[in-house]
Amino acid sequence: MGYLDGFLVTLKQHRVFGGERVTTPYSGGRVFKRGKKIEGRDEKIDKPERLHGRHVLNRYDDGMEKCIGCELCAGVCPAKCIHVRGADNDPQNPTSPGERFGFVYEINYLRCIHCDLCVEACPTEAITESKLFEFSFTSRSDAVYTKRELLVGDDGKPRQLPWEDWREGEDAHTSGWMRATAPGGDADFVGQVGWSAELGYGVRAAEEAAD
Amino acid sequence: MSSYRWAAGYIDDGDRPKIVTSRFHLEDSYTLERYLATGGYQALRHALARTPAEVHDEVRGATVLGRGGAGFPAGTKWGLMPADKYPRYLVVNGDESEPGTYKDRLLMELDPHQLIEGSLIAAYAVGLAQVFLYIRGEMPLAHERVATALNEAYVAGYVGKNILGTDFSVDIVLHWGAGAYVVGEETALIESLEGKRGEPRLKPPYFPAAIGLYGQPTIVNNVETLSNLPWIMANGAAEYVRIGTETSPGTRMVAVSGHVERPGVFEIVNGTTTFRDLIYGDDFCRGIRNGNQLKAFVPGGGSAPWFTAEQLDLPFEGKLVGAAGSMLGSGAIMVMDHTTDIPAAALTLTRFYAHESCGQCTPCREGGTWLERVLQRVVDGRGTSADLAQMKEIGTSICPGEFPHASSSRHGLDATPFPYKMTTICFVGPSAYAPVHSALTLFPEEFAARVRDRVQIPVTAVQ
Amino acid sequence: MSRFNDDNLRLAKEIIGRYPKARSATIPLLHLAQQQEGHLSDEAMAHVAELVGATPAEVLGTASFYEMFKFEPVGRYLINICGTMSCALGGSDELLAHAEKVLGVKVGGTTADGLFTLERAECQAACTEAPNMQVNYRHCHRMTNELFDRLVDDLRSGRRDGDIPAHGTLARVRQQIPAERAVGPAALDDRGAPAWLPAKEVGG
Amino acid sequence: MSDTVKPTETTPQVASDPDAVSITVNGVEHAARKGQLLIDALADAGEYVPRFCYHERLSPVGKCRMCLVECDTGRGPAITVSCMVPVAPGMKVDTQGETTKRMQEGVLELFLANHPLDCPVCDKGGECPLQDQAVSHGPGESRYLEEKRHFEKPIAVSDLVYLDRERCILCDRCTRFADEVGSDALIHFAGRGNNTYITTFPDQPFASYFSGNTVQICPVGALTARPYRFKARPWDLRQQESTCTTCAVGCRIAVQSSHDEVLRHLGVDSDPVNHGWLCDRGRFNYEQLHSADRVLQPLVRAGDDLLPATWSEALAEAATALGAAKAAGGAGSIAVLGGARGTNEDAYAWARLAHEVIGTPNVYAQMGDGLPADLLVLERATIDEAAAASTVVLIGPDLKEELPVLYLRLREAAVKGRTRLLEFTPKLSGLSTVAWRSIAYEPGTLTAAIDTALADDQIAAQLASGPVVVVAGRANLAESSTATVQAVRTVLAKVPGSTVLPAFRRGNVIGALQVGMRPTEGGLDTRGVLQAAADGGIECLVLLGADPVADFPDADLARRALAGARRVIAVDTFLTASSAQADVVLAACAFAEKAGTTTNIEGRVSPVARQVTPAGSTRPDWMIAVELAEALGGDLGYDDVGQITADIAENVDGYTRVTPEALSAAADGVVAYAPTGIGPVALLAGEAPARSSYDFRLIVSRTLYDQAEGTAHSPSLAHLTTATTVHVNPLDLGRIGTTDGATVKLTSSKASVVCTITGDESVLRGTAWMPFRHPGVDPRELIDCFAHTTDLRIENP
Repeated sequence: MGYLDGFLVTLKQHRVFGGERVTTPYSGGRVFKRGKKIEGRDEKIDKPERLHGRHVLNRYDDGMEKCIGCELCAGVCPAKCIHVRGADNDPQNPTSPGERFGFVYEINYLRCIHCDLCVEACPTEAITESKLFEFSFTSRSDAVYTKRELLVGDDGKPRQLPWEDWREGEDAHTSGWMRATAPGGDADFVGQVGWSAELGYGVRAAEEAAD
Repeated sequence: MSSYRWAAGYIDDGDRPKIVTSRFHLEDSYTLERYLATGGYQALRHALARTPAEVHDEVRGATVLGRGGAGFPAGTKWGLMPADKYPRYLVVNGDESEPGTYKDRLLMELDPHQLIEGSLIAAYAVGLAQVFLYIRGEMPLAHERVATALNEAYVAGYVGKNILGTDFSVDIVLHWGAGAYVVGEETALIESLEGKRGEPRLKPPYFPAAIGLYGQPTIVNNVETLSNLPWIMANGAAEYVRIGTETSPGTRMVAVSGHVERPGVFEIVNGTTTFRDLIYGDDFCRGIRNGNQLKAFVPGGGSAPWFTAEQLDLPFEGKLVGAAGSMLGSGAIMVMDHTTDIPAAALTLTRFYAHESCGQCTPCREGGTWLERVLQRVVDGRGTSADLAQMKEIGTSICPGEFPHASSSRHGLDATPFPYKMTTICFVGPSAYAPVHSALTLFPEEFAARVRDRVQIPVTAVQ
Repeated sequence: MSRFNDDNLRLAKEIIGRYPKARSATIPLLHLAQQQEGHLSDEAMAHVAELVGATPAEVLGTASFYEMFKFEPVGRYLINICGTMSCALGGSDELLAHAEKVLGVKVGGTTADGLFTLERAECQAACTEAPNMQVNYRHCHRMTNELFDRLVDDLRSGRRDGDIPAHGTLARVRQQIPAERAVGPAALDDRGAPAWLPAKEVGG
Repeated sequence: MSDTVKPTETTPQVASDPDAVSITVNGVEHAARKGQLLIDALADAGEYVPRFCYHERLSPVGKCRMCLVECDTGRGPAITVSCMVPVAPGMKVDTQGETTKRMQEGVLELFLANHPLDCPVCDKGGECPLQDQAVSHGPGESRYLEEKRHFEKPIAVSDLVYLDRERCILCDRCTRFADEVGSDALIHFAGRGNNTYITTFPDQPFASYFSGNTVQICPVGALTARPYRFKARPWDLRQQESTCTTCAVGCRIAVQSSHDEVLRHLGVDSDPVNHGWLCDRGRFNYEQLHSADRVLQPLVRAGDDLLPATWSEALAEAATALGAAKAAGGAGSIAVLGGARGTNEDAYAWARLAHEVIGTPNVYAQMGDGLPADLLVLERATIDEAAAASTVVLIGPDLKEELPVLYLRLREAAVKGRTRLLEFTPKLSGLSTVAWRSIAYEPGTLTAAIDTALADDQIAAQLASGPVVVVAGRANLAESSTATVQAVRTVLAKVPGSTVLPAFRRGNVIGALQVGMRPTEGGLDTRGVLQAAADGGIECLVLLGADPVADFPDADLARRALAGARRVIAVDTFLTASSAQADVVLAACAFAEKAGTTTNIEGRVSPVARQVTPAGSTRPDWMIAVELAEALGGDLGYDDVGQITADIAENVDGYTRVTPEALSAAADGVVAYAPTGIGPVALLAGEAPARSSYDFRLIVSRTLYDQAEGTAHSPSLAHLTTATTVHVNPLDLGRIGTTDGATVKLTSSKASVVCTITGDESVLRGTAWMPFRHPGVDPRELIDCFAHTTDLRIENP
């Protein structure tokens, strides 16, 4: 199929040309009427349970950072939007358990495709995705989230940036993440979904495998 | 000397030929005076009157099987040295540590001159420039007796420069070990003697006879092997092969320990005495203690796969025992009666070999300890049936393929003959697995019960 | 005082002189150092290394391979109770439990008075005399709880000083090679067959 | 017997090759080489056998048991350690069979039993043989439920290497390296069985010049390099092969960088040169690239200050200075010193600039601390030839300190018994213990010592027994360099047919000299230039990465020269003692920031790669030469470095084979023939005076970790330099009436300094040794570069 042929398919699907649109316009939960926002109806619609939003870097209960700076997330990232540098923990005042911690951690959201491979690659469940994707920015430097923006606060809640539209209770849904391999690495559970536990939000039971 | 019984463990009753223990009954057997009075150093004179080659032929003719465990004929071993490469060394292996074995200590404590004379005969026969007598460190009495004997022998002119006025000159240097079972392996012994960690060398490609101590041709002989030589020189190889069987001539020393009425060390005729004689015979151990039943016995030192009552009538002969699925090793029998807790008994041996692993090759270092830990868990009543399978898996990582075991009509098993294949450099790794394999194969029900009931029984069980 | 004293240094040099390569004397020299101090200090190992021409790390590597070398001070009497099969079948576990109770220390521990260190050992080549134990490597056969108690009493009161020297001293008799009788070490570059071998017989 | 009919020979053709051994690998016949180890023969046959302890450059030990295969030598299949067994005719090897696979899986599971599996935080993760082979040959999962071994970690076994005993698989590679190759058996196994671990002796760290190699050969992450620790992961490193220019051995290295920052050097196994080994200085001095002290842009003097300038300003300033100098004193009043730091291309462009555009004959690449260039025209030996010669005559410095990897090669040759070393040294060297004969001489008596030695029957017989290679270098900076030349000439006269391996030390000094950084007719060498400058005869002194104030053996003369030169232009990476005094500083690129070629001691030309963007606005030396020529109204005609490489091949005597094509085709570089146009140096007139019995004869030589700019600006190495003390034989301490560690006064004909004294058995009685360019007292104050030797009086202050 040539380049133009592909474009033709898209056009044919459009209402104007008699097709059925395959996507719905998304408004971020706000309800509009003729281009104007209706007051009092400013709420987000429910998102799928497995939606991948913007990332957070988690901490352990004692406040230690989970990130060990291993760069596996950066290595697996298909969009090459993650930059990590490790460093030696100060034994007297460690940032994370063990010898190594994530000294630099940056995600460029102009590139991120929210594929969640970083989350799957993470050996310590340090990086997870929240449900938040109502965020936009007007400068490139805002789009590059550093450790300062990504790391959750001492309460385990994500930091809310001015251009992010967080709603009541949404910050509690940062821990629910899943991956295709069981967290324990048990080969018997390969292919079955497992849920992690972090910051006291509880563990969900492993989902049954489809077959 | 109150803590020592001077002839501890040695039992001599019955009318058996004595080759190496002929002086054990004498209170002062270890003195030069007594040795000379009982024909000592006459064999050396005989030897010096002949050419070295004739002496070598005599020893070769006697087919003295090595008494260290492998059973390789000493005369043949000597002949493996490359021609024209000098100096050559003799290392006397007195690092006896195999569980159950205990004969070299007696030979060194009770008749050190016999060993010295044997070493001199070997040195003369093959042109050895120096003899190192390596004695296990944990045997200070043996060390004192041998040192005294050597000092006497030097002064009397039997050792050192121009022995007995001939141009035969050789030094015997006494060397101590410091506690490591694996050093009993001949290449590890050489490493240790070089002042290094006693880690066995890989053979092939090189055997010590070709490249040994300091890279020179080296003979490593066991204490008992060498102690036979004076008798052979004095009485002739023909006389020697008249004792015992064709394949296993002479006598050998056997220690029988464990649950028998009268444990002890015996010099037996090679190849003819059966295990039943040894365990039940009046001249030997006189049966199981308290009239109990025999459950199992280890026929040849801790490394050997176990036998049960079914194998009692086998003679103490290397080839036959090998075919039956075990080995004679260094001449030690350990007897377990029916009260013995088999998993716990196996653990005592596996723990030994895990502890004594030198650590250089992976299967032994990791596998031995892993076996010990799993077995410990099973013995402690915390094991699962997966653990039993796991132990066999670890075993096949150390010894791929079939592992030898005895036949068992109870379990409908035929014997798997010796030897085994192994992924390790020396026999310590497989030895850690041998007791586990024997116990699991011959007594699976005890492990099943242990895993099922999760109970703990003391190793000695009923006294 | 960790390096060899003058007497022992002389002895050490004599021992080294018996071997074709000095490094072979490592273990005997370490025993000598342990005899002097009761255990091996870093300084002693460094001195041995100097004498045998190895690096201290090599001497440490050798020393730590062998069980008899102790790197920390141990009691005057090192009690080793054998736990391998024959002795275990003969009741060594019970003996060990008794010893722990009597001495008031666990395996590996040293009594507060510095007299006894208790260890569990592997086969001591006295399998027919089970259960067997050693005090400073002197065998004690067919031990019972009563015999053990008596032995400990004897050791405490010094009644056994005659036959059981303090830890470190192995044999009280040393080999002495009279100078006029000594052949000397067979040097490695001495490539000829020994004098008594007829030339044509080489090859053995 | 006559009635026996022999069947026709059907042996395959390979049998006709006397060195071929036919083996069967998984049913397929393969011709292996005689004496080859089975593991290598299998690799040649395309069957990679997993291994951990086996390393081609170390003796096999067969400890890890990973390379077990089933091999049938006619007595049925037997388990065979493929790294220990040489191939034998008719071997039938099975690397794919059930037993082999079972063994590999079993051994790997056992390896992983106690391994912490902390790959995400391990520097080796991603390039780890244990990881790789666990995937390719392992069982896939571990069933080890027991508690793993625990050790304290990480342990700094040296200043540069960390040890993690939990990850260690006890393969014996690092310990074997330390013992067999590096000669410092300072790390060793301790403990036994399951408690075996690697250790150093308490308070005696693995302070080897070669400790970094153990990190590279460790098959797991047990040994990691402190400078690289947690800096990057293997998958985000880019790498190029290059050649180290820290010294003149020219080790092949892989330069690795991430995010435009050089983070690691690895040794590349170049058979003729370094066998994969590197010294720690070459391995870790990449840190200088990112030093905050780098000169990142041109500087121009304004009064007492050097102020940043644009390139056009600085070049114009430099051109003006050169023009004014030429106008004032003619081209002969301009001198260009240096060039050993850069590439051949840099040196060639500068040589052309100096000789053709400026027109001066006063050009020299050495700082008076090397040997006269006429050594280069002697019949040359390669490193391989030296390491295979029956005798190597060492006349020169302690190679362990100056050319560490050459030291490794010669040590190996000596230890393996291939080569006998006949060493003449003023002080015990790293090779003295393995030398066949180590002859110590007092400075000033070298030729006499050689005469005496060569008269010895045994030595004469040894020299006559086969090829002889003379390794010649500068043993003593406090002695005239012509003493060495005279010594070499003596040996060559007495042992005809011997060849010379010049042990010059500075990075590309041989390349610079060969491509033209040397005086033309009537030109001055460095000493001559400095003397002329001190006398006011130099209008403009150009320092091309040269630092005479810190490097020239006679400190006083160098100082006076810099003060006396009317204008000074420096091309440098750092503000050194000399370039800080310049009027114009042109900011130069460092190693790994520029491409080109370099020439090592044997004349081997190999490429240097540009791996990262030059720091700041720095430029390569050759580009600066081109632009300066342009500013002076000339045109060298180069737009890129490749043109210069081609130009060198075309125009430089001896470099005809060294074309860009030949270089890209040869993995190990191309050996350039020596130039012929260098005339013999004149020997210093007269004899060295006898030493009075009250005096000590001074020896000054380099150590590996001195205060060279590259070392001093690499934080991991900088602190390894020790303060200067004067070393005398312990027996001489009493004669002086002092004790070890006390302060003494040293007086020579030039100056008097106060210094701490150390008793050192490697120093001969009657001589005193001081390290060159160490912090504290500067021994160069004592040296008179016009004298044969330097004598000292040592007394209590």
